[in-house]
This record gives sequence, C-alpha cells and structure tokens, in this order.
Amino acid sequence: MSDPKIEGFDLKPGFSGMAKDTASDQTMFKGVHWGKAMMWIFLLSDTFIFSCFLISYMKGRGSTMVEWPNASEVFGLHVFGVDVPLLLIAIMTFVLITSSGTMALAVKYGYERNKKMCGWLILATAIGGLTFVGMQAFEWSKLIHEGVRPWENPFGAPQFGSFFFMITGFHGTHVTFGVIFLFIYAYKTFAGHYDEGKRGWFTTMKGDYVEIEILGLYWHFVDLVWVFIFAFFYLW
Amino acid sequence: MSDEYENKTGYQAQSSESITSSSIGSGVATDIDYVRPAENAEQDLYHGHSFITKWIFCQDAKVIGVQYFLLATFTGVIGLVLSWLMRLQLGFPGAAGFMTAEHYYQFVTMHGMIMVVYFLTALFLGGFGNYLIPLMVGARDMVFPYLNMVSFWSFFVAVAVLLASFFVPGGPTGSGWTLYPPQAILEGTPGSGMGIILMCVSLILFVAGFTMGGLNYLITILQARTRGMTLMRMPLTVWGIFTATVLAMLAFPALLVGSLMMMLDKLLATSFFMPTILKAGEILEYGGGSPILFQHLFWFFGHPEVYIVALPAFGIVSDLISVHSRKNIFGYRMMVWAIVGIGALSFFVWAHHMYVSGMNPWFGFFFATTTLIIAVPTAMKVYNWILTLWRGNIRLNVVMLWCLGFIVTFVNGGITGIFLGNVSVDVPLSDTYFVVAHFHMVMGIAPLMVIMGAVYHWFPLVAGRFLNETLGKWHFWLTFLGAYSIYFPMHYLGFIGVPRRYFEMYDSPYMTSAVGMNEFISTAAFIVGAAQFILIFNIIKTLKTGKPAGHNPWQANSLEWLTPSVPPEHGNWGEKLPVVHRWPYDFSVPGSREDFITQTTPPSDVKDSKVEKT
Amino acid sequence: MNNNNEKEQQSTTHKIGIYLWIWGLLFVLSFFSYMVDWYQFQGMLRWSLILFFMFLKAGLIMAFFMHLFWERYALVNVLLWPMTAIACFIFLMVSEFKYTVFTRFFYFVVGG
Amino acid sequence: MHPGIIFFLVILGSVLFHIFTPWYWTDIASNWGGMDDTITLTFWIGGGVFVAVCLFMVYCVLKFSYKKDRKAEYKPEDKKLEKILTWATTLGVVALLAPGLVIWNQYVSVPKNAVEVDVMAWQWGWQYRLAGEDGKLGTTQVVNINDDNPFGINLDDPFGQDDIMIQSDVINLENNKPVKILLRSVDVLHNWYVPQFRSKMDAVPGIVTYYWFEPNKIGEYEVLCAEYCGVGHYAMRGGVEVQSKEDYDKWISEQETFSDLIAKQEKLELENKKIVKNNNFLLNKDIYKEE
Repeated sequence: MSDPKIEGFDLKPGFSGMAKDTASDQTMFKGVHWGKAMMWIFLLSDTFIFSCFLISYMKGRGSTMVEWPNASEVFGLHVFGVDVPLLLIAIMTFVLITSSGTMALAVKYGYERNKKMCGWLILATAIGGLTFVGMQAFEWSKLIHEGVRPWENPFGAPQFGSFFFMITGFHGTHVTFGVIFLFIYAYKTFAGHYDEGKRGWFTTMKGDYVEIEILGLYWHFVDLVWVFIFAFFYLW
Repeated sequence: MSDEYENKTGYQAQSSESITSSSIGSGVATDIDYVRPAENAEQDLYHGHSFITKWIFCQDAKVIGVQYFLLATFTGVIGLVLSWLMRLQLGFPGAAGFMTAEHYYQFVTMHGMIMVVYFLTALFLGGFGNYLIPLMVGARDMVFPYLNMVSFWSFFVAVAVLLASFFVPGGPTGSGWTLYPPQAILEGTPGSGMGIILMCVSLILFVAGFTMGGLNYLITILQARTRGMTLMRMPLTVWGIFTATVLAMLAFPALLVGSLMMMLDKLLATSFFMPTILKAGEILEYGGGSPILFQHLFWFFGHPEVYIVALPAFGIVSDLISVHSRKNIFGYRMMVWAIVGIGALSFFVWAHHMYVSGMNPWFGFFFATTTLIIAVPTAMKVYNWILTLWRGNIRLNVVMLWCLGFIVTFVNGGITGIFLGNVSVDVPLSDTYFVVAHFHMVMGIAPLMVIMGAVYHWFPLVAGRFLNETLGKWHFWLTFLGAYSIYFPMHYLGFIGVPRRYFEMYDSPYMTSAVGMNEFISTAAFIVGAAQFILIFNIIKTLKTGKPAGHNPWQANSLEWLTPSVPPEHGNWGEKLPVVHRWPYDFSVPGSREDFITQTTPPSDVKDSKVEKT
Repeated sequence: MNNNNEKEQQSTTHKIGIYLWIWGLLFVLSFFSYMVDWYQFQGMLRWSLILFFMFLKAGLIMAFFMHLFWERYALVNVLLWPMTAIACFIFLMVSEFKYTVFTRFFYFVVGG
Repeated sequence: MHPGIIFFLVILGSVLFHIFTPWYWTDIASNWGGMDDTITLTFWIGGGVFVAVCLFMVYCVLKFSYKKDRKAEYKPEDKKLEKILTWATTLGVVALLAPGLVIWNQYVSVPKNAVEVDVMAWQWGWQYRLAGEDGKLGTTQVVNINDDNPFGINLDDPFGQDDIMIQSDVINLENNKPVKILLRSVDVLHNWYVPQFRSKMDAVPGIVTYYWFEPNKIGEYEVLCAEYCGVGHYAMRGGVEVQSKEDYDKWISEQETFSDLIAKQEKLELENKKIVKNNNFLLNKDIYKEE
C-alpha cells in the first residue's frame, strides 16, 4: 500500500523509482508480501480469462445474423404492476458494490489490528456475496423458466443463452469461492489467528493481516469483472 | 505440527511487518564488499520425514522438478512411440497391419499435443524451472511450496486423464493437435465423443496446475532473490524461464476458454464455434457460431506457446555455451532485452498461423509485419551465441556438441520461419510438409537439443555423478545427424506440395515422386528414436557407477553450483544464504588467477582482475 | 506519493473518508450507468456513456479499493502493460466479426 | 574426426542437397510466379544467413577449441558490432517483407473480370457452381440443401436460377482468365488446393472465403484438400482441367443450370404427384428478413 521502509534502500517515487526498484536486488515490488504479489499476478491471468470470454462474446454476438435479445427487456422485472428494466441486475450491482466497500473497510481495520471491526466487516462482505449468488440463482431460474437454455432461447440468437450462462456462471463460481474463503477468513480473524501469527493449513507462513488484503484484492476483482459484465452484457 | 518445522533462531515467516524491523549502522557502506541487508525474512520450510512426504507428496522444489522431469519424459516417450507408428505408415504404407486412418489421425493428434504441452512445456518450466530457479536466484525453495506440490499433482492428473482417453470408447481425439472445431466434435473425426471431452478436461487441468506452478516461479524470481542478486545478474536460464512463464500465465487463459467453450458445444450443444451444419443429409442442431473464433483463441494461446518452449531453451543454451567456451555471454543486456522483446511481441503475431484460414484478409499485412519484426531480436540472439564462441576456449564435450547442434537446427528452423511468416510466401507452403519440417526443426529438435545438453550439464548437480561421455557422443551424433536428415529433406516434400496430415497419398503424382524420401525419413526416425534410449541407459548406468562430480565440476559461476552439498539438500544453502557480487559470466577475466570468478566471490578477493561488468 | 501517507509514516492504512467517498461515487456511477438503459439512449451516445462509466468505475475500484493508487510504479506497470495485448485482441476481433457478418450477409442473403 | 568438420559437412551437404535435389516445385501453372520469386529471394537471403552463421560457428569451433594455456577473450559487450548487426538484420527483413506484402495485396484484391466459381466442400468431396448468363451467382443457405437443390440456392434469388451446376469433383477452367474461387463448406473446414496454382484458402462453414488466380497452362491438375477435415481428409481429392477458350465454351454449354434441374424435378414430381416443400427453408427465410 504505502511505501515501506527498507534498510539501505532509498525508495524513490514515480518512474525513476520504478527503474530503481527494478534494477535493485532481492525484490522488484518493494515491500510487497509474497502472497499479495502472487494474488496480483493471478488476477492478471484471470483478467485474461475473462477478457477471452468477453471477446468471444463480442465476436459471437457480432457475427450472428439472428437478432440479439434486448437485455433490458429480458432481464426486466415486473414489480407492483410496472415493468422495470434490468431491475434485478441493478440490485445485484448494488449488493456487490456494497460488499466491495465493506471489504475495503475490513482491509483497513485489519491493518489497524482492529480484530472485531475487521471480522464483522468480512462477515458482512460474505453475506453480501451470498445475497449476490442467491439473486443470480434466482435470475438463472427465472430465465430457465422462460425457456432460455444454453443451446436456444425464445428471444432470438441461441448464442445469447450460451454466453449468458457461461459468463455469469464463471463469474458466479468466482463469487462462490470468494464467499467460502470470506467465511473462513472471518473465522480466522475472530479466532485471532492473524494476531498470533498462527500458521495456515496448507502453508508454512505465519498468519498476518496482509492475508485480509489479499482476499480483498480477489473480492474487488470479482466486483471489477462484474462492472465489465454489467456494461457489455446487460447494457449493450 | 509445529515440531516439523525447523525453528532456527531468527527464522521468521515472511510477512510485511518483519521487513521494517531491525536496523543497521551507517558506516558500512565504505566496504567494497558491502551488500545491503536482507529484505525478506528467512523462509520456513516443511521438512518431510516419511517416504511419502519426502519423495511423493513432497514440497521441495528440487524433488518436484525431478518429478516433473520424469513424468514429462514418460509422456514424451509415449509421444515418441506414436511418432514411430506414424512414420511406419508414411514410409511403408500397410506395414503395420492394424493401422487404419482413424488410428493414424489419433496418433498424429496425441503425438502433437503430448510433445508440445505435456512434454516440452512441462519439462522446461516444470522440470528445469522448479529445479533451477530457487538455486539460481539464491532462494531456499519456491515461495509457496505447498502450491508447488499441488501443481505437480494437477499435472499428474492431467496426464492420467490424457492417457485415459486411449482406453475410452472411440479412442483419443483425432482432430489434430489444434483441435479445430467443427470437426473436432463431429462424427467423421475419430474420438469425437469421449476422446475430445477428455482432451479438453486434461488441458483445463493442465492449465490450472500450471497456473499454480507459474505463480511460484514468477514470485520466486521477482520477490525472493538473495542479497545482491539483481535482475541483471540473473543467469539467462532464469530469464528465459521467467519470460516463458509470464507468457504462459497470459496465454493459457485463451486455451482454457477455448477448451471450455468447445466442451460446452459438445456436451450442451451450444453454438459458440458451430455454424449451421449439414451432416449426412441432416441439418444439425447447431447454428450461427464462428469456427474462426476458436482458431483465434487457440493461436492467441498457441503462438506464445511456441515461445514458452523456445525461450527457456534460448536461456539455457546461452548459459551452456558461455560455461563451456569459458567466455562471457556476448551482449548480455541485448540477450535479456531480446528475450523480453520476443516474449512481448509474441502476443501480437498469433494469426500468422491463420493466413489461409479465411479470416479477414487484411489481417495478413498486420501479422506479417509483426512476425518479421520478431526475426530481428531472434537473429540477434543467434549472432550473440556464435560471437560467444568466437575467441573463446571451447571445450568440445557432449554439452557443447548439443549446443552446436542447437545452433544449426535453430538457425535452419528460424530461416524457414521467415518463409512462413511472410504472408504471401506462406500461401503455397502452409498446410504442407514444409510446415511440419519447420516446426519440428525449430520447436522440436532445437529445444530437444537444449534439453539434452542441459541434462548432460546438470546431471552432475542432480545426481552427483557425470554421465558417460562416450555414450553421450554416440547419443548426440545419432540424434543430431538423424534428426537433421529427417527434417531437412522434409522441407522439399512441402515444395512439391505434399499436404500435411495425409494418411496415404494413393497414386497421386506427389506420392510417387516422394516415395523414396519417405522411406528414408522413416528409417532415420526409427534410428533417432531408438538413440534416445542410449540416454536412459546412460542415466541408469551412471547413477551408481559414474565418475563422482564433486563441487562445481564445470567450473561455472552461477549459484546452483555453489551449494554446500552436492546434490543440494532441502533448503539449498545450509546455514546462510549466499551473497551475490557479480553477474554469472565472469569467465577468463584478465588478471584473475583462475578462468572463472563465481557470483559469490566478493570484489576484495579479486582486486587485480579487470572486471568490466558486474 | 500522497500527502496523507507521508504524515502517517508507520501506519499503512488510509483515512476512512477516502473509502467512503469512493464507495459513494461507485453507487452514483452505477446509478448513472443504469440510467443509460432507463432512458434508452442509443447509438454512439449510449456506447460512449457505457464505456465512460465502466472505465471510471473500474478505475476507482482498482485505484483505491485495490490500492493501486498507492502502490509503487513497478507493480502498477507490470499489471497494466499486458492489457495492450487484450486491446489488440479486441481491436482485431471487432474487424473480424464485421468481416464475418459481411460475408454472411453478402453471400447468404443479399447476393449480387 | 573433429566435430567441426562433421558440422561443416552437414552444412555443405545441405547446400548440395538444395542444388541437386530432384524434389522441388511442380511447374507453376498460374499467375503467382511472384510467390515463387519471393521464395527464391528468401532462399538467397535466408540461406545466405544460414550458411554464413553456421560456417562462422564451424570456424570458431575449429580455431578456438580447448587448449589448456589459452585464455578466452574477455569482452562483455561490443555496442558498435551489435548495432551494425541489428541494422543489417532489419534491412534484410525489410527486403523480404516488402515484396511479400506487395504480393499479398495482389492476392486479396481480385481483378474485376474474374470468373466466380463457387466451390462447395463437404466431408468428403467437392462440387462447383458457375454463374449463368447474368454473370452473378445466386445466394445460398446450408439449410436449403437437399436432393432437389444440391447447392442450397435460395429459391427466391433471381440470380440463382441460371447458375450452372457441376455435380462432379472436376471443374474446367478457361486458360488465361482470372478465376475467383468462392469457398464454402457445409460441415467442417476444408481447403481447395492445387499445388501448381500455388494458392490456397480454407473453406469455412458459416462464411464464404475467397482467393483468386489466373491459370496459364493448359492441362489437368489434381485438387487436394489441405485442411484436416476428419478421417477421409487424405482421400478428398478433386480435379481441375484448364482448357483453351474454345474447349471451355463447348464444355460449359453442355452443363446443366439450376432452372434446368428444377424443371426436370418438377416434371418428375408431376409424374409422381408429389409436392416438395422445404419448410425449413421458409422458416429460416423469415428470420433473415428481420435482419
């Protein structure tokens, strides 16, 4: 996050700092925890996965000669006698951004070693994620009920269903994994593993609040992907 | 569980807080040997006690590297046997009675996929990467040993699934290693049922496993180097593996997405890649998809994949040439930038595999230009290799022979690459045997030469004994001369116009003119294949009885030879991590007593030598 | 790099205000991008608004929630440069699908 | 023997093989001589580099092989030499790329007077369609294909009625007349390739691809499928017969048009009192109207 202090090494800002960091020994990302660097590189790789999905979607949608369904109608809800376009999606976006905010605060309180706040905020994030997955399940079942299948749909191009289920499914899987880990990390926070430096199950590293930030990066990434899916799938 | 850790005093888990802890006095900087203190705390390692934790589910990167090496070699031997069967059919049609066209295409496919992904990629990155990275950058192990172990076992499962496809109804997929839809999942291609599904599953597992390994390699190189080890002091081996891993992390996603979508097309009848199709008089349930999309995804992965195989080879061969000609690598900086530049450019050239695929024809201009730009850094690397030999003091041992063989085959394959990259020259040659000859020469034989050279070079480190030199020379000459006489004439089949992937030519004029050559090529292929067993025999023989190597037998400079024990133990460095003072290529420095100065030699020890670059 | 930071020195956290601000902004921007659909803007206007809000939201999440704004340039550059490959892929695929749909339309429907 | 000498013999052998090889191009029979010239140019430049690099390597190996008392030169970098080599390589690359791009530009720009030939591929065979008197090919749909309409021509397309249909894997072409090959496939990827014409392109289901050439040598040629298309790939052959104008005109006048075929079918149907109706086709037509 902020510049760390490193003995015998004068950290410079900006591009000259970048050149100096790169040319230095031991680490390239000064003060960045191994796990955090790993998560960043992993997310970079994951970005390419989602990019490939969205590029395929763009190519598929662009090449088909059958009319593409109007997302704002397909995903509209009929509430209180009015048709509201994209209502469910709007709420889902709201929920995901809310959970992203709580996660950001959890990271902050984690670094302040505020165990209670941090734990509760992670739990709130997890519940937000769970709500999101639940709403997605509702959306899927609604569409399936209306006859949308991966191989066909009553509204137009069959690729609509294919891409919808594949991309939201892949994103939903990411959210689900995130939720599982959020619950685990909430437990670990409350149990004080990060204060004592207790070792994890599969690692020789000692527990540290930086793990909250690592999980936070993943969670924000899931949110970030949703921003792109929202723009390209629902608004296009 | 805590008793399984070696809790040395001062050992601490690597964490952000420990970085800012202790402090040091200021007057130290006047010492010319001064290297600033460690940023990272010591790494805790899990030392296995039982046979299972030590040798099977092991977290030591060196053991994992050997595991990768052995499993990749095992699949490679399967690929080799498949290639024999193919050559048998091509050289002597009908000689293998059981061989039908279905079998032939299945063998072609599995041979290609095994060799490119499960053999070369796994061997270079999983095998050499795991073994050499921590040693060469001066780390105790990979940064996430547990993840590293899972990576290998994912690879194991991926191989198991791949091999399982030989035994399912319909056999393995026979769609060519490029797996182009629609034919990959339609009747009419062998193994279009279970075969292709298992192939996709296996690839997805491989990618998942490789991602875990790749994260390890990258973070170890970027964040866990020892004191004094800057990026520009790393051996080129590490640079090659590093860049290749970056490419893999960014290119494999496209393969994953492509495999997943193809599986959905097969299993759920989605139409990602499937347009309206008329098959045996019936319109299938597909419609509206684009087969070319798969090709773009595949080659967005596929071209970087070529460099995933080539770049580690470039790196390793640079080190071998430098050590065995007792001379620094010529133009180290240029070599590094060439590796990085080739890696970066490889994401902008993928469609040169698709010049005649029916994509937007105007892409030809873009991709021909970017492709030929890559020729410049690649040529620079070749120049630098031979300029390293120039005025060196060349030990003509087996390792050097493999390197020389690499240079010949690589330059040959690189030049034919310029034919195929130049769009209009590609038109008559693509999909002919010219292509087969080209890529076997440049990404089959050339990297294989490097692998063999690396095996002879690092075997004394891994096993503590030399491989037999005489057997090695037989192995080299049979392989090099044999492989060259397989693939050099094969280019000319392409000139005649013989297309790839033909089970048989019938009485076509192209066949009659090439019958003799095909017989010759097949015979050579059998000999070259058989020659590889010399290496296996050599390894088995010398593992117990070979000449003991001792410390640093090649008088090399890089860190992997400077471990306190040979072979290195878990944790690599004993009590203290090494401190690096120079680049790994200080050979034959004027004024120094010996013709090499190791990376850990402090400047005060070699005051008289005129070192130009550190 | 930023003033708040230099004052805090030891602590690696930031004032809560900045997170709340960004959080609020994200809600507002999401609301705006939803409004793009609500009012059914079409054509270039719709596209530029969608992309504008999308990149703004993505940028805010990355810069502040994922702390990239405070990270050192080495990390930031390593993460952002590979996106040029994606950009190239997108750009080429746009002209590819235009070509595909052109041949389909020309040879299967219009002709002549 | 000294390894350097063996390497030298390998290089020498490669050059000699290239000079004396009996295996080389089939005689060119189209206008794409430019491709052959570019290949020759690439051979000279590339082959020259190959020989030069390898001979230099052999020289180093012979001259600088290990001697105990010799010390290798210590020279980490030579900026000037590297610069010269970089620019020389760049120059060579440009010299190869430029003609390549010029010819590719010709390859993708079809001359106006080219005759369009619709090549339809399936697993595993070919058939061809030529424009009739109106000079235009009718549009097609895969879903229209049936026994009465082997090419899947859209029935409501007026240009399609007089299309000449050649339900054979051999096509005749007129000598010295540019041909635009329009490739389509009804199932998987194929590639219509005649080595003597030097040109090729994949047939991709779902789209129509093209390339062109001008045959300039009378004779019969074998067509090969050059894109793997399943188990019958190796047996998927066709033929081309390049003829003089007179022979070609005579041949084409003997071919059947689509309307001939329909008339024949209708006669047959009347006899059998059967109505042929393609529901599939009608249904799909409506969808495409909406586009």
